[in-house]
Amino acid sequence: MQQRWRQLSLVASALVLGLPLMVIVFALLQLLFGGDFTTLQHLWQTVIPEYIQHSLILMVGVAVGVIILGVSTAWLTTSCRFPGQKLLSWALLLPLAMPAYITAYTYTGMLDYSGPVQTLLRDTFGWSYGDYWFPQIRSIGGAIAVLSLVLFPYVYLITRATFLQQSATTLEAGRSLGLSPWQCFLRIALPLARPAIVTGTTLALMETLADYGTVQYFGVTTFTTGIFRTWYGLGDLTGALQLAGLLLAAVITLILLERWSRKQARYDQRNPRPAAPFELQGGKAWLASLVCWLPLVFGFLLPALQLAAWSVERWQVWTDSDFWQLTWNSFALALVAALLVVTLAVWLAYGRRQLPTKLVRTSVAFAGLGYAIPGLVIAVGLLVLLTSIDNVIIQITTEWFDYNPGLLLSGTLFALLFAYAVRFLSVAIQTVQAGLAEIRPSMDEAARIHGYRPLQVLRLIHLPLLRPSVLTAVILVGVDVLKELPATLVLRPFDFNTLAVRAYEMAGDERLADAGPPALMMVMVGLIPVILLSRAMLKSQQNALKEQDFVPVTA
Amino acid sequence: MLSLLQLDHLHVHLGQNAIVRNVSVQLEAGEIGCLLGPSGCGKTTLLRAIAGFQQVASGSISLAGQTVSAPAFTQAPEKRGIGMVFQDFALFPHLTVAENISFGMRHASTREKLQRVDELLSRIGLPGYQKRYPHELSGGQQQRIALARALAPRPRLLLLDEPFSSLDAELRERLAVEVRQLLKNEQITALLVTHDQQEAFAMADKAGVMYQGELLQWETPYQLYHQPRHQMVADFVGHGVLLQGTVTASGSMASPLGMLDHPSLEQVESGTPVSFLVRPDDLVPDTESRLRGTIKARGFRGAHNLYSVELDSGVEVLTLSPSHEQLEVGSEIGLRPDFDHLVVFAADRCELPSLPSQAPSFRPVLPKTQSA
Amino acid sequence: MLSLLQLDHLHVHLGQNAIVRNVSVQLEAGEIGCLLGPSGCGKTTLLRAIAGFQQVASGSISLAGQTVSAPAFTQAPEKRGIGMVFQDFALFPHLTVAENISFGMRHASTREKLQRVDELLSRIGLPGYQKRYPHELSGGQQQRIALARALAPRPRLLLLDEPFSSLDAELRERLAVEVRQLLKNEQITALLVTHDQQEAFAMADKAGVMYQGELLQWETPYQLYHQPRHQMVADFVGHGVLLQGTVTASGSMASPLGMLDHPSLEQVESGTPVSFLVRPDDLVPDTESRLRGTIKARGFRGAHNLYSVELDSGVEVLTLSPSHEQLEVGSEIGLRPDFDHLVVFAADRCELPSLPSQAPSFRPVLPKTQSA
Amino acid sequence: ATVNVYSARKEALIKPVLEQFTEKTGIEVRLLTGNGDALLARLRNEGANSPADLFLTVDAGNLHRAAEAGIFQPLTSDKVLQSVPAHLHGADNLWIGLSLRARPIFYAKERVDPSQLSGYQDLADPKWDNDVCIRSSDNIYNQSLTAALLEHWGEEKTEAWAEGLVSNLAKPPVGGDRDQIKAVAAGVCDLAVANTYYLGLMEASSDPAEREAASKVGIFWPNQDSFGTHVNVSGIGLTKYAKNTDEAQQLIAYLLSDEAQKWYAATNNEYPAVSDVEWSERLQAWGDFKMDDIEMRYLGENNAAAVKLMNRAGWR
Ligand SMILES: Nc1ncnc2c1ncn2[C@@H]1O[C@H](COP(=O)(O)OP(=O)(O)OP(=O)(O)O)[C@@H](O)[C@H]1O
Ligand SMILES: Nc1ncnc2c1ncn2[C@@H]1O[C@H](COP(=O)(O)OP(=O)(O)OP(=O)(O)O)[C@@H](O)[C@H]1O
Ligand SMILES: [Fe+3]
Ligand SMILES: [Mg+2]
Ligand SMILES: [Mg+2]
Repeated sequence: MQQRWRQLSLVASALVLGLPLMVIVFALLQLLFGGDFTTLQHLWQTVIPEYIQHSLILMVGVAVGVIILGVSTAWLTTSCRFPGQKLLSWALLLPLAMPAYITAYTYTGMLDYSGPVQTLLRDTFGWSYGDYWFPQIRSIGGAIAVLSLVLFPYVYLITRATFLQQSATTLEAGRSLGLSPWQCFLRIALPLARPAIVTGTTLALMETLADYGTVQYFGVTTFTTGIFRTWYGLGDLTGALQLAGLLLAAVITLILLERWSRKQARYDQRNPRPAAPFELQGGKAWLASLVCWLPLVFGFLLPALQLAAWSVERWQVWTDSDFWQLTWNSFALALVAALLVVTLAVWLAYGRRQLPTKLVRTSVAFAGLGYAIPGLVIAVGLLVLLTSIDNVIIQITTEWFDYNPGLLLSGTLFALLFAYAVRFLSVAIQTVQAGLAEIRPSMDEAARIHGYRPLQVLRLIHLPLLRPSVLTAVILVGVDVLKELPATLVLRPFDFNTLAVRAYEMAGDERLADAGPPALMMVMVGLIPVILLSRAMLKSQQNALKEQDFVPVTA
Repeated sequence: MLSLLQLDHLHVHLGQNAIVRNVSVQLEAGEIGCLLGPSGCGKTTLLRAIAGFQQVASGSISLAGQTVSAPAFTQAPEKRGIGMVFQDFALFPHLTVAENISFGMRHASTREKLQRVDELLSRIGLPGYQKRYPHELSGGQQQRIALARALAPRPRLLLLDEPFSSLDAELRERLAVEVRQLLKNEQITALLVTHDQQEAFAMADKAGVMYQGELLQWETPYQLYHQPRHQMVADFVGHGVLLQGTVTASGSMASPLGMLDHPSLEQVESGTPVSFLVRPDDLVPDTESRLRGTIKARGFRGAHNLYSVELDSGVEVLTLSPSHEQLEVGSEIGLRPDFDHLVVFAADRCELPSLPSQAPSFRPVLPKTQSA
Repeated sequence: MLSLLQLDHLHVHLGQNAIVRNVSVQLEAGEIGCLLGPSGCGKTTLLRAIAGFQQVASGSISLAGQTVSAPAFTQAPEKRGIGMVFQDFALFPHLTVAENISFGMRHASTREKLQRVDELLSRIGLPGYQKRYPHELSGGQQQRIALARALAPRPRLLLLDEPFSSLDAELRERLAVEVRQLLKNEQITALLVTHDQQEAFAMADKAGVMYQGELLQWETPYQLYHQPRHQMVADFVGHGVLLQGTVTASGSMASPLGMLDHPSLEQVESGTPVSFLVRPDDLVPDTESRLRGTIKARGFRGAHNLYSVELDSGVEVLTLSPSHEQLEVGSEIGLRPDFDHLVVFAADRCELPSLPSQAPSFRPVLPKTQSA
Repeated sequence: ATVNVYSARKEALIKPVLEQFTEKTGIEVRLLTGNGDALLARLRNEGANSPADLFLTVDAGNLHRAAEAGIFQPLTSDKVLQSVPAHLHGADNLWIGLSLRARPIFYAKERVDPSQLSGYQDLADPKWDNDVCIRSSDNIYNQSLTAALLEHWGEEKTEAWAEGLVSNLAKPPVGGDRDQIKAVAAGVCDLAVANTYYLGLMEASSDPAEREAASKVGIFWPNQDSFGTHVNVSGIGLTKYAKNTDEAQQLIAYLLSDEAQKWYAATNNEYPAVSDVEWSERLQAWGDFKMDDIEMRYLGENNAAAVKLMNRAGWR
């Protein structure tokens, strides 16, 4: 009986979070049942093949990029010791704090034909344009590079959390079967971290799919640019929603394919003894350092320096009280949203673990699809939903109480928080789920047999064991909310601005220097919690290792 | 009086497979039950169903008269008041030994907890280990902590899944006695899975053998050993070999061991082909005996050697002999049958079912088995 | 010839604690060695040091004459050609049974792998389980897969950490024989940790008992049982009770069991206080005997009952009696000493060291132990 | 009293003038900025309960869609209507223009003689093969330009023009307007299409490199002999369910006042919608030119057709 209620509440909360997606599904259904094909037909004939091609290239490229960058850095910083490893282990999150389009702007500024690099080349060698070959930064390759640099921390963070929990005995079993540490990594650690890697990559890809700013700036036409072109250019919102529906269908197929390929395999390990790290020396240590520093330098330090330069140029802003108000708005919003979203995610992910019925699993999966859909589309879906509820409320209250409360849901921060929940739930759920998969089910059972109810078990057993994953989720969602733009633009109330909106408005008018201070502030606001939380993660890792003595096998 | 634990024609499925089939068990309050059975026969699955981790496909589970599991209904595990020692220990890696043990004592004061932890730790031979983390313990030590954790809250029913498997013989025996005492003192009913028949015999009030999901017999350990109701039980418990014979006259049987006389044969019709159980201690080495064979293999067993002997008729049997009387492999030996109990089955039930998915069917054995 | 495995005064520390102390072991190629010892004495730690997962604090480990571990040097585990069955199995949860087993066969062709997997699966009694995942197996099944995985690549040295602990007696025995055969066939040297003395006796060419990090004796199983060099060994192997006595004349001793004559006492000076080992099979129930006692407890052990008897002198001893001769607790019983081997130690070594962190010190036993 | 404004024009480009209005009249202005289409969607969904009194947006296309969506009510004040030329009114006076942005051709002063140029049709002339830079057709500026040409030239000619333009491109249509101007300066192409205010921003930039680039390009005002240089509009309308109609009308009137027009146009180097307001110095320096006085609603009506046409022509 109680189980049924629990199931019902899970499904209900998942469905509520998935409601804005319903609007898209509805548009698609409309199409199926004798809808208007003219827009889609035109698009099919002219641009969609290209959208698909570009989107695919972009996704494959970004997937390869984030996996290489994320997994290598995660493995090096967890299982090896080398100079700078501690600093790097949290600093590698930083690229995430950088909005992708800002990074895109900085690199374009530097590497474009009119930028300092090419100008210098021309001036030094007396070349003019066309005399020399230089990679075109505004290209699909450039977009892949920039998105990989900015998004690899997803893979890094989530994979790192599982590497930290990986059992020593499993790796030792590999070595007793004749595998070198490197082979152990490839054949055991990597496949075992697969849910995490896939999760991180899926998030990066969903973000890529939903990205508008970067690809648009780089002139790469993708499905998402197509959606907006259809909406803005053709003035056809339904057509745009239909395209979004196709996107959604593609994402669902992808996810299903991956789930299916995992089959029955499980990833929890029996012995929780964490693995001993390798002490790297000499050339290997330098190489490891280099491998970790490169993505940090290109993904964060260079763009941040550029931002800093702009900020110095526009120093007046720092004395503006408006600007500090923006900062506070952004920070508070990100914090509240992150806590809210992660709480929801834990509730859903844990519920799914406890009651893995088809119904619950499907509805939770559905609630987590929002990340792949461009934020603006979600915002519009939500708008339709919330305003119609609001209108009903207003109608009722005016009729019965002769009182007009105004737009309670759509006109307040509620709408924003709701939108963030829909959009970023996936980030949190997937991160938490990757962590949960590492906890043996017998832990749950051992706790319940002692008379604890599921929620108590969650508090006593799972949350402590999940700490790295939950903190990771908080960081990811927080930083994402800080950067979030389209939904914030559409749904925020009057006179409420955030750093992201300010940076975007400036950058959108190609006033890059003015975009510098808010972008830098965004990075800094994101930075502080990132450092604090990753400290906490590091500490929980060390706790587990405290009494443990290592075999510092020199690799 | 109501039984504390009652399983009623229980069936449990994992995926498509029927893992537990038609199991009925009764345990009175305070009794200790013991499940034996080959690896993979469904013991753990049965315990998990009792604990409430596994839905039942048909039949029911009752605790103190109240149905807790039925096909459409599974009471939540935390409401059952059951303790469990998991086969893989399932210690909480983030909690110390003391925190692990006191985990289930939800309503106890800190002092009570401390006291109980101290008491249990010294009972299991690990005093002073309060502050350790599970990964700082050896396998056997972890297992003992798991045991202590299950005992600490004094559950009304305790399920133990091979709780002593990682312990050395001496400790295991001592602990079995301690635990039995503790269970009896604190009036805890227990169901124990073990692979150690000695342990089962030593601890259990009731015992049973599971085979491919079915519980073949559920009686006292003595009955299990001396009056097995089923060939599988006879075969599984105590190293038996089944031989063929034919009853020739009332109380007499022609067999590879020669003519055997036994009161339990009196009820069997003359001419019936039967199979009967021969345990190593049923055959005594005797240089004078006419029954002779060749030693095929010798195994040192501490106090005894276990010899595998091929009789002249080609039949292989086992026998024990004190280990300082070294008999060489290949040498001849005389054997004297010395049956205290003769366990006889209908001969056509002699083949063991070999397909894992095929359940053994229960045909009643022809003569009612008896003990002398 | 060089030994395949040689441990030379090995010390291993975990954190501050010296877990393995001064262990020296030698195993010739193709031999099977067996480690016994109470839970937590350092057996697993020793195996892990041999495998290369644990640094040694002093002493050395050599494989076929080549030093692989020394205080400043640890050869990487994968370079040692050692296989290991882990106490907690450590199966790869993301791989199927077949993939797990063939994991270490890196240079084999797909066909070879398939064949080896099939062969090993049928040997361990799990044919057709290729496609399962570890979590779809019972505990005992998982353990057998871990065994097969370690056997598959035919390592030159195999370390087995309680590889049969989750199996039922019958399977365990069968498997022990199979594995022994396989090891001998494939010329694999093996070091086995087990808690089952029967198993140790059945499998091992050499055996030893570890106690609090020290290896007390390393000889043949027969010597371990009948000629223990240390009280701890005597105590640990085969259910012994140590009693006090005084040698009165050449070959004779006054003891709680009365005057005992035994050739092994001839070398001991008259008047020496000694302690000697009494195993259950050394005392035969005999209604006529003058040595009498009261039954304090009875344990059913299948073929036998194990009785704990308090002699009139207050000393408690154990004895065995066939299980159908039911003697009641509280009743009187007569016992006849029947020592085939008499194991005698200096009397002052009678206290067992009780602090876990305190090592037993080895004073040579006074009379050289002997067997009759 | 307050008035609530939804604005697609960015905060920095409108907030100061609104603050001046508040100072003058004491009427509080609450502002919500955002993307034009998204704000429109919000307005539509909020319906009668929308708090917005005014909707301010850039581009004729957006204004047209807003008018079509029926969220505006006609403006009635004669003073307001008369201060702005008729072609900058929405149909039925549903909205009114506030400023104009011109989209001429830029050329490399070093390499191009402006006398070779005549108008937008040159961009498709094979003579300029591999010499033209223009941004993506995703951009509303290009969509409006094409929509205007569609009205002037008809579908066939415009499509041929778009195809010719695409084949003349010196580089893929990427980057913003400023990038096209810079590309001309860097020698990537000889001609570029961009809005003038970007040149203004570059001329006023603190970065010497930008100022230098700006100095290398000249403005050519196309089609002075025919329909004139393409201009687009930013405009404002009174929402249908406005609750603060008076205040809103006061604000519109203020935005069309001399003082506001000057500032409003000058901050972004746009041209004032009210004809007799004096241009800023920079605009005067660029010179006078003939603006296309096509009725703005055509830009909106033709927008979808223009996008489809560009899709077909392969203009990405
Ligand atoms: N990380 C550690 N720090 C300190 N002591 C440890 C640590 N790990 C294990 N020990 C101790 O080392 C001793 C030996 O452990 P080991 O695992 O070798 O025992 P074992 O002989 O294999 O026991 P079992 O038969 O129970 O498996 C144990 O007493 C254990 O408590
Ligand atoms: N998820 C599953 N799907 C299908 N079969 C399963 C699954 N899990 C376990 N089994 C099978 O169920 C049977 C019973 O398993 P169970 O764990 O109850 O055995 P057990 O009697 O406890 O054995 P052991 O003594 O080895 O622990 C085994 O044969 C096992 O292979
Ligand atoms: Fe612009
Ligand atoms: Mg089991
Ligand atoms: Mg061990």
